[in-house]
Amino acid sequence: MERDALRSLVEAVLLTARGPVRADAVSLATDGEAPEAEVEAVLGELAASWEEGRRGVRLERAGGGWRCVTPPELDHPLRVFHGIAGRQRLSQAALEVLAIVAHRQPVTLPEINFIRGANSAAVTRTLLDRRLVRYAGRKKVVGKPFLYRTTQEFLLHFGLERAEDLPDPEDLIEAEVAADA
Amino acid sequence: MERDALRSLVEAVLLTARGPVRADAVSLATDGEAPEAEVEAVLGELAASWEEGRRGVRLERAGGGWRCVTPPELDHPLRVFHGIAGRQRLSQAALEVLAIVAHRQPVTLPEINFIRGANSAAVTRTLLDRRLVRYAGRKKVVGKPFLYRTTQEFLLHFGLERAEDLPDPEDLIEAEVAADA
Amino acid sequence: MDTTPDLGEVTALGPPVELPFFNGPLDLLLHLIRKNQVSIYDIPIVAICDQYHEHIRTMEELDLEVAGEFLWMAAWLLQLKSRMLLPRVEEEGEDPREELVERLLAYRAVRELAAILHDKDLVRSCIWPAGVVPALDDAQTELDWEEVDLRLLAETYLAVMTRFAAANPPPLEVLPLRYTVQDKMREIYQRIVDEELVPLLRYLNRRPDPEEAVALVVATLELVRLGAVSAEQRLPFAEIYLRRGSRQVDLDRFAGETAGVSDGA
Repeated sequence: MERDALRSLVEAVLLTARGPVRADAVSLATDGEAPEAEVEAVLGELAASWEEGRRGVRLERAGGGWRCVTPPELDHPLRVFHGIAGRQRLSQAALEVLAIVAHRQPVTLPEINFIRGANSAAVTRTLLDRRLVRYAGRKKVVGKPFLYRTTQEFLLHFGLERAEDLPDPEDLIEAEVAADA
Repeated sequence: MERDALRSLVEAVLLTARGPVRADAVSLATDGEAPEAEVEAVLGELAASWEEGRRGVRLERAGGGWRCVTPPELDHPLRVFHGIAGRQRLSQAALEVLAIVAHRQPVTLPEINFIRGANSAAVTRTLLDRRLVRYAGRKKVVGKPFLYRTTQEFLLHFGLERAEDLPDPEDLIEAEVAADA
Repeated sequence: MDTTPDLGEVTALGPPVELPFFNGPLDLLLHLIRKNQVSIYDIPIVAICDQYHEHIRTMEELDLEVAGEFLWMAAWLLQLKSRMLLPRVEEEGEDPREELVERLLAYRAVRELAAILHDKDLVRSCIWPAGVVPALDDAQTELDWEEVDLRLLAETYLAVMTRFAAANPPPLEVLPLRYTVQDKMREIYQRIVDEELVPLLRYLNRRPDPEEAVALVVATLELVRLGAVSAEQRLPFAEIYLRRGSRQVDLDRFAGETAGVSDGA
């Protein structure tokens, strides 16, 4: 295998891999065309060349292989960037709380916590801030917890007129399209 | 901000971002130290320099920003490395439904069925599963059928900036009419 | 056993017919138009209609399922054919084929676009997005809000409820006993006193409630143990006949005597 081709493959593997990359695994991916020692040499070269100049990623040895990491001095702007990109994003936890509120409204925080098996106070707060859920009075039980409902904004996003128009989740997954046809 | 520092930040952002990277978001991440135009310039430089020589990664515009992807010729060894056997191709029927949704969105299933002259329920379901189309509310007509739109995933998969970048089928007809006559 | 294949059946089917697959009636019509090299704007309806029906017939002969949409188009074509054969009454009237042409053109455009998507899909399926994990500790999977649709919401809800059900299995329901052994001992003993000979299995078969049947069997065994009842079976699986045993038993004393039995049961 040509050295150039191998270098580009190693680079692609490093950038798409989730864990440490081992030379033997890359060698296997070339059907053995590139022996392990050669892959190891290319990995060393790449590590050295990425170290020169100011690059956005570096190679480090970890877990018996190599992996890409970002240099520590970029931590702050990267954090800000991912925060900005995250503004239009919803965490898995937030989506779960939203799904519970949507399908069981009105519902209290203790009920949400019970169903999720995890404290959901902070996440619910985020959804309140993003105006996807709202307060809807208090439940007449001990402690009088707040009740939550989805908002107008929530309906707008899903193109619904009323919360009651939310389809039954089972129906939607099982027979949505068939019923539509 | 120094150009070198900005370049390494842009590189790090591109390699760690989950979706397409927009210059304005990177500019915000530098607290405005690097104006959007400068970020855009650096992105252009990077795209050009990665295009030279055989690199394992390229920059492309898609889904309203830039993102890093591997060149197609590395698909086979990458699949071997990541242990992914094969890919499911989209069927002719799926491509037709996708074409209709992309061109006429938001569109309902009865409309898709009419244009194709064939029941498209199962195919639409597959596209929903593959997250190439999504629900976008319901149409305010009898039966309140669901509306469908293409997703960000659709844009990224087909390497489009916007759905409108696909050729207009009406133009395709015009071309044919000319050829037919 | 003779395993010679039945050749007669195979030849009866005749040679296999190569039948292309069509994505619906419009797809088939476009194929016929291309095959006949006719203009989409001037379709010879009579010929195309006949070929279309011929195709449907072949599908049926091959036992292929002919979807309703193919039959619907077949009916439409027949109707167009008869209108084309009739002398034109309406002068300068509209061409009966107009709607069909429009639909064929629209569908053909869709197919063109689908072909473009197909070529793109071929190449684009071969690229991988870079995904270096940033060294930020709180980086977690997040979803693009724009992409969150009703389906994802429903899927998430069902996943949460499934997880909840797995973590909180429903408690075993313990139903109150509806039949007591004492009552059943009294019932069956009284029956034996009244009828002298009681067929146990037949008696049990008239009790559809398994709980009651179990109580009856336990009651019978208890009566046999006390010597109040004797049981007799001539053959395995044959009827079991109950009659009075050697000991006289006071029905009213059962409550006390069987206290130990129900404790142990």
